[in-house]
Amino acid sequence: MDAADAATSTETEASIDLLVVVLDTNPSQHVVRQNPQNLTQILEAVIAFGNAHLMQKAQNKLAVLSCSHHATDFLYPLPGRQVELRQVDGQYEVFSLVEKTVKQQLGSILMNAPRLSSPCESLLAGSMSMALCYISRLQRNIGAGVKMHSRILVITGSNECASQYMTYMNVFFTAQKLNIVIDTCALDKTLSLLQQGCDITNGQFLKVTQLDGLLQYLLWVFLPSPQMRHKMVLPPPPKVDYRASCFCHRELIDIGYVCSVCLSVFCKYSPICTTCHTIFKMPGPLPIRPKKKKKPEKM
Amino acid sequence: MADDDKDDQKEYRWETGYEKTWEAIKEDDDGMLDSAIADLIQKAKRKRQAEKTKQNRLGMMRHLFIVLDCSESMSVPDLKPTRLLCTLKLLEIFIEEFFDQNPISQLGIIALKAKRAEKITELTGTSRVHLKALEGLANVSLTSEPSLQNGLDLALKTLKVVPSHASREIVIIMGSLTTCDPVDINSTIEELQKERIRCSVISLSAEIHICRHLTQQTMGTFGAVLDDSHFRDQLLSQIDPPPAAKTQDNSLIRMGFPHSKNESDGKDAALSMCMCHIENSDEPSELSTTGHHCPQCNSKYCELPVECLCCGLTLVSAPHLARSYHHLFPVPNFEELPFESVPPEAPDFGSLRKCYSCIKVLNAVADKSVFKCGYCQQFFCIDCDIFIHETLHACVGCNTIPGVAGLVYQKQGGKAAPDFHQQQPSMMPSSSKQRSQQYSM
Amino acid sequence: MVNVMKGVLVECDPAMKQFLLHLDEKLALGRKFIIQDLDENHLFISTDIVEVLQARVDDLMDRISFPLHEKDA
Amino acid sequence: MADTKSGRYASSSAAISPLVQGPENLECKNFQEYLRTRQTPETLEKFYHYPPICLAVFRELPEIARQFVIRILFIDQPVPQAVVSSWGAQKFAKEQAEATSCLSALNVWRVTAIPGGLAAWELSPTFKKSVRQALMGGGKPWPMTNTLDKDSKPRDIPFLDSYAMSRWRCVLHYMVGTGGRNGGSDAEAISPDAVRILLHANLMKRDERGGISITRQGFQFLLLDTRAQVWHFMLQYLETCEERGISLPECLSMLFQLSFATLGRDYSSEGMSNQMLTFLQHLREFGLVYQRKRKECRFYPTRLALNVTNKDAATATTAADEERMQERGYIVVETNYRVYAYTDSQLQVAVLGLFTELLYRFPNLVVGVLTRDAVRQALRGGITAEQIVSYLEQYAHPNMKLVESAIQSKSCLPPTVVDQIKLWEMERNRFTYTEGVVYNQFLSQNDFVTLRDYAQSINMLVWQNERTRTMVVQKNGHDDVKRYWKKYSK
Repeated sequence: MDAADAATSTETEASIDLLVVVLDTNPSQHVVRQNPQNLTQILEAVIAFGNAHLMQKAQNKLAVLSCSHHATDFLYPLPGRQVELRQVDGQYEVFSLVEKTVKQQLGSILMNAPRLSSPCESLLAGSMSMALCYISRLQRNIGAGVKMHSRILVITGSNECASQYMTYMNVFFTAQKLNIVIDTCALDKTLSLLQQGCDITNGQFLKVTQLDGLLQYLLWVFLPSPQMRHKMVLPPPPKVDYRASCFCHRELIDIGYVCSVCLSVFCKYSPICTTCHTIFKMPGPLPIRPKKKKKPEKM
Repeated sequence: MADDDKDDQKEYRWETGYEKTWEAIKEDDDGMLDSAIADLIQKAKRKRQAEKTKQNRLGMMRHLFIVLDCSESMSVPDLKPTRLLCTLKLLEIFIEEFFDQNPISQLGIIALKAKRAEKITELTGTSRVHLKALEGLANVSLTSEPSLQNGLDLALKTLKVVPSHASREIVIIMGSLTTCDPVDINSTIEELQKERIRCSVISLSAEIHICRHLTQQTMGTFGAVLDDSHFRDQLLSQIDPPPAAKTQDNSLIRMGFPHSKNESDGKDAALSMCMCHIENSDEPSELSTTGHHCPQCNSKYCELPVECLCCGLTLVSAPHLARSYHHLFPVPNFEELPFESVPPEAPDFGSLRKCYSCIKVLNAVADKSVFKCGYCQQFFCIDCDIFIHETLHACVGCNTIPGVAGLVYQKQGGKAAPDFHQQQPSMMPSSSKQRSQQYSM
Repeated sequence: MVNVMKGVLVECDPAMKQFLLHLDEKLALGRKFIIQDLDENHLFISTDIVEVLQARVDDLMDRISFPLHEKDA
Repeated sequence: MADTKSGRYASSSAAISPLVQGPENLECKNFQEYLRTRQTPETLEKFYHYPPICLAVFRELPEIARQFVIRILFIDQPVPQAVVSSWGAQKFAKEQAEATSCLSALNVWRVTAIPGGLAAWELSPTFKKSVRQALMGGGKPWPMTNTLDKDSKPRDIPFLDSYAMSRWRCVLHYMVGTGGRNGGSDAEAISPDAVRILLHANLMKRDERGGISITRQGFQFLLLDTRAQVWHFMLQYLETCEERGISLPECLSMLFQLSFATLGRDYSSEGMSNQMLTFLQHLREFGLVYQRKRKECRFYPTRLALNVTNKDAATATTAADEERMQERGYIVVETNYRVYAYTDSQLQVAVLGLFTELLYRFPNLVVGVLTRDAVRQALRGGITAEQIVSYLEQYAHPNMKLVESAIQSKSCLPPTVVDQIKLWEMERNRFTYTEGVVYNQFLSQNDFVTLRDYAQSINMLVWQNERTRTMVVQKNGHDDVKRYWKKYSK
């Protein structure tokens, strides 16, 4: 019987899938500086992708954030502000609502954005943390007995900078705790930090070189919900390098020394921590001594 | 809770003034208590937060012994199904959480059976071992009395040799009201005090003077549980690293950062065994190409962190270290403000008031109080406030608005914790700024 | 040569089968109706009896089931 | 599981005299089944000219199938089957096969040959066109979306919900023949068209005295949850609409357009054909849309119309909405089989009366008890234990859900009661009858084995035993087997 079937239908079918797209709209991205048109192209792809997600199931949800050089804003949805619109063409009204809202909003943001003098990083980690807050709010509000699967898709052409390292890590671990999958679509170069994030939350990391196929890439790799990805053949997870790099020379190291107070990493033994200025007492454990002797001579 | 919040006050609950507890609870307009209770809970949460953010120098590398009472008294069914089973269940959670939060720490379990102490697991950094051991404990025979002293001595013996840069702790879970000790236990307590081993006691029955004394001498905490959920809180509160003992000497610890072979050279490495499964027969190690190789002796492990069995090098991955950073750099507390203080949006956008992070439309009824970050000047709803402090550990505003980022950690040095400087002159704003940049993978 | 008979295959638990056998030999339904006893939970019976049988089984059920609660409580 | 049950009844009753469960049980099809069973490829093709239908069909597809469609949606040449099958993980080949067959069955894609003689999949052009349109835009706007001036006094969602439920209830009231009694206003009466549909769906039937009375299916229908009721009802409507001279595709399209509409928004019926307008009026009567006046071209879709095909979507909406949608739970079931129903609605009492023995009646409370006889009565009526339990769960009083046991187990009913109801059902099915023919007294083992294997091969074999050389063959298989035997024995 219809009702009974629906009730017993697979939990994945019944659950809500929330997709939060974090779109890097920073003008100082490489792709954008090459050719400002690219941004619109990316935007088109993202909108189509978002709608494709909404098309999957009636109860699917979508949110889009823009991470620009000066601020992070929601492009969709905009609570309390309903864009009153009627269909102009054959597009399903909900989809055209998404399209209109996103475009309008982004337009107004770029209008009011301060001119950026010099290229500056986009604070992706922050935007992701905002996405997490949004997700956790929806999580709180859904009715009892309803399951909700959430994921974050980061689409960026800029490269991450070390100063956000801690925020990134906090975001990743939070996502991991809340079973939120982090997907990344890198438009420029491979991003080792986000790669780690994807690996930790077992999401997909994809580097797209030419923008023309972007929509297809998105649809193929990122559209399947994490719950069903194991049923599809998708690009294998990249080998992520979790080695730390020392603070003194920023080099990846195999063996290093960790400050017992602030956990900063050094490639050679030094009597004082350059980060927290703790003075270390000469270590007892033997294995270190020979190294410690050698080191000074080396440099 | 109440009683362990004000541990060191000399007066007992019944000596304190006559307090009208019921006045704390107000009915809301439709005569319901839920809302009132809800924000009591909220308050409690924020209170705990407030306490947390005071520490800034912690014993990150912990060596902790759980001393578990396995005497007759543990068979009492006041905790369901029995004290022991309930405890074991909670301990499972505890151990998982513990290693999740303190990846580079070690743990050991000691059981107090029939007047003598028995080491169930050695100090080690892998949760698997402990969990298996716990299963074993489930059907241990509970007889006669425990001996607190024997337990402490055994733990002490092991912890003595632990390198002094680590924080050394003992958590005792006592079911019994009595302890049967060979000699004067005070000597042991002095010993512990001398060694600066932090002892905390969770009593499943009632407050016991000797335990309270012990904890007070060794800067630990004492708690007597009301019910299982309270027990849970008590136990999990042991997960956050304790403030580092002032005199705990610091040092650099040598660690290995393994990387699976096939990253270095593109092609897959040859099949090989992993060391972690080699010794236990029930789940024998299977050949595989993946795995983490000790950079020193090149033996392979399938999971991190772990102490290399061959050369004794601690093997970790960068994220493991990162897991603990939020202990060192907690988000400064937000300031609680009335709803009206939130600046409304521009009128053409409906002049709404929104939570900065979750764009929830605030309304005067539901969100009477909002929360403002002192650095980015953004407003948050209470849920986000708690989420940010308890789970996310990063202020959304400070990380999305350029210029403010990173600043938090400096300011916090100066403002949030004024006592910070005398206590830790080294950690100058600049240093923490530069620190936050220094991280790079 | 092979012998062929039309009828109805009844599948049931051994207990019920015994009951059917009982009905059969007591001629409770007025006549014999079991064509062949196949195994401990299969019988082959004549088609036209099914209706009566069903009714009979139902009231057996009624007889062996006792009210779970007295209604005037 | 419900439909497997009905399936067994069907089979057994097909084989047997009318006494064992009659065939006429309520069978609800979901949209996909409906399309598969009721429609020919040609009609499907007709459907696919309407984006709304395509959207609905798409959402009905199995998950993997949806991915496949999306992947080839923007590819203009056919895709080799080998390639498509390489998309799915080997472990789930079975699911994948189902998805593929489903896509073919619904005529969403078809096999074509590509140069090199490989078999390839190609989306039905119309379907592809419509879906693309719905997704990316282009083409002409859907009907009923013409711009409207702002509604002077727009209707809010709570209003629409209550309106919808009241309209829908009076259909149900009519079915249990209580339409006149409570409320009694003309609002309670329902149109001849509606009655015709009820008759067609044989939820009701004309009895000897020319009066109209509810059928067994009718009662089963009442036990469904509102959404399922609406969907079933609409399906029946669609079947009658051809003879009413309304084009099926248009109706379907309109129905889905409503189901995708935004709750609380007003739409315009401008430029609709007359048939569509009549259709709209019917929808209005059943409470799927709200319209102030017949003539007014502004109307609001109600929650009944929303996501008409898919229950999950509804349950996934926030609890608050569900609360308003469903009438609040009013039934308390105790472990002593007592049922307390806090209601004064004739309808609910009537339904309750189907499977409980009513003891007392108070202005706002009915007390009944689940007795074996009552339940068996219901079971005889073709109502399944499943249905009874689910009904009780559906309308369980909120407080029932707070009981500790309820929090642990999924059901909020006392387990003993649930089990007992199931047992009562099971005890009725202690026999399974299969009409057939017995073959025995074979002369040689060979004869037996050959004949048996043959019967098996055409899977007509019901039972066999080597030792006694006895086998039972289904009735309709008898002739074949006989023929084979004749041939063989020569």
